[in-house]
Amino acid sequence: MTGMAVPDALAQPLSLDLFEGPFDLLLTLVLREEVDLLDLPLLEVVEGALGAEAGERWDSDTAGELIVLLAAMAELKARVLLGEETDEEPDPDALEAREMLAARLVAYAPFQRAARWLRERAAASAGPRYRRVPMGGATPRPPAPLDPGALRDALAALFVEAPAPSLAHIDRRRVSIPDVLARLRRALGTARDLSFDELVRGRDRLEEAITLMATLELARRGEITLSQPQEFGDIAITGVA
Amino acid sequence: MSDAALARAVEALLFLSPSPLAVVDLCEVLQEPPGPVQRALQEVVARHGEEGGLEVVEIAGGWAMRTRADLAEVCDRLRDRPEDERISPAALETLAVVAYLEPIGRPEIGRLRGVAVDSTVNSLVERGLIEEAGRPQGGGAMRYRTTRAFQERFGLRHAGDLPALEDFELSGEEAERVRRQLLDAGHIGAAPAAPGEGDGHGGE
Amino acid sequence: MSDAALARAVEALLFLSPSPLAVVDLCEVLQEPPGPVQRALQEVVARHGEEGGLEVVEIAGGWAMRTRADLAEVCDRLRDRPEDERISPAALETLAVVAYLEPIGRPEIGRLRGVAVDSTVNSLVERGLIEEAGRPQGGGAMRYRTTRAFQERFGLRHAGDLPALEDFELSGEEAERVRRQLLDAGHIGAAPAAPGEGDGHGGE
Repeated sequence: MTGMAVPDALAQPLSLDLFEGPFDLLLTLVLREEVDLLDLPLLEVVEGALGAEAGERWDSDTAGELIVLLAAMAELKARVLLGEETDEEPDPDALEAREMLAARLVAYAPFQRAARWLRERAAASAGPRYRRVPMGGATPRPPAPLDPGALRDALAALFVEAPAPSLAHIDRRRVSIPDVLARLRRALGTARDLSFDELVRGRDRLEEAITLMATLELARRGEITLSQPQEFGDIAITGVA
Repeated sequence: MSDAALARAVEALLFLSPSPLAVVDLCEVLQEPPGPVQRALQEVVARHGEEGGLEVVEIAGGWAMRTRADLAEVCDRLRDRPEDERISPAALETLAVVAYLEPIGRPEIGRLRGVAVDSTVNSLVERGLIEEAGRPQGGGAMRYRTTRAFQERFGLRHAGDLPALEDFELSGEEAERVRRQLLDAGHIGAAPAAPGEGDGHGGE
Repeated sequence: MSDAALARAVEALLFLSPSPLAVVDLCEVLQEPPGPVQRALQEVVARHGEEGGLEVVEIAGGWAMRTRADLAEVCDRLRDRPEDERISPAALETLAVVAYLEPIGRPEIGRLRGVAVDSTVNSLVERGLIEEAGRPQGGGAMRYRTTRAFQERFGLRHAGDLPALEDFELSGEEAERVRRQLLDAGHIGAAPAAPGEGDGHGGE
């Protein structure tokens, strides 16, 4: 393992009762080098996350996705313990669900890190004390009159069918893997050799990450070969004719 | 008003005001343009250096005079201070989501966090760290934003005084590892390194 | 504590205290004998000379930090600034629910608004815009109604003098019950509010 910087916050001891939500749990698990998913006490994970002691109710989609994943892990674990062969092809639906879970995790991770930043800020800002002595001035002037129409509008807004929650402002920042795959294939259609650095020049880090995923996926499918002569150097992408 | 006179007045106003004063508030009360008021603020900041017990800082959308952090203990002996309630990790993550995406409604927060956030949002409202910010036009779920108390508690100079969210994104390697771990979790050995597969970049 | 450290602490304490602090009080909080505390006081007095906007003086049996007398005018301008009397989205929405459906209890307001309303209701009561209206017969949660001050603020002639809810379309779980209530109170017309049919006699 080289070049994989594990953030400090993730280097804390693993304690299963600390998890506050599915992403917290998963991110911590999958970003820790030393935790092999096979070694996890799965029952404890599920209990800690969904049991009576859990801090927040998970939303049903996420809980479903996660339980499917954990179930697959449990089955695998059983097979390994029984010494069975485990090299059959996974169910494509399960793989797709995991892709989506991975995308959500990657999208959520920044907020989890931002929360840690906030915690540090709170600690650093805890010392100063404010005076806050009320000033007690002159009798305030009567406040400006308000428009009664605002009352009608406020009530009306309560009884409008709410639109489905939109994550448009988040999706804007999300990059779709199929789009990136298509872009990669288009690029390979015009040149047989590509530079990864060239491919992601001017793109943000999320896009860079997804492009890397897409590149690896194409390599796995045998559509391209990759070489990286220098550690951390540019990756040469070569289309397989 | 001369610069020196303005600095004296600014010092007095910051002392009196129970909440931070924005530059526009100071300009209004002092009946002076922003330029001289800014200069006066800088002079008052400089006057209260580390050798004193007070400091003048930009916080929560304005300027405030407050005691220096290292004197917290002696200050609390004078004036009992309710212990700052601990903010749970769940509440902190919800705060982070609201701070970066405000105004934002519960359904969106919940979808993003993967949990039902009703009780967490309620408790943050009760604690004054977030507040209602109106419903979207045409109706829909109430949206929330962070408050001045939030900015004060976390030492932010104004709304949005946060590091760029991009700075917190997973690196390409980490993102790939998340995906890999999840994909591989249920089928070890299903995708061993095919010939030519270059995961060298991922550090695996 | 060194003399310099003591002076810093004394400055912070005088700043925080809303009333003068006697030397014995300072000694107790600082856990120092009177001699050093007196010296620290003198240093803080000297630090706040005429070139600054604050002064440290002995009055009414104690020591106090206050603004200098010649700055009274500008200080009064800060004090007399009109309070921010804006109505938040949360307050407006709660007022609307109470005004159209009064008398109404917190649980029902909360159900209609889909958010916790305790702090909003409390603050509206404090501001005199709503008031308690007794509990329903047979017990139950305290109910609220709008006040005279509310009518004045919105320029209404009497309780129930509210804009008619023309073209008012209701959807959602509570719709039928709320519609009946609004109908009984005369805020909507008898015909179910199909577009263009609201006769809006409610406001009369």
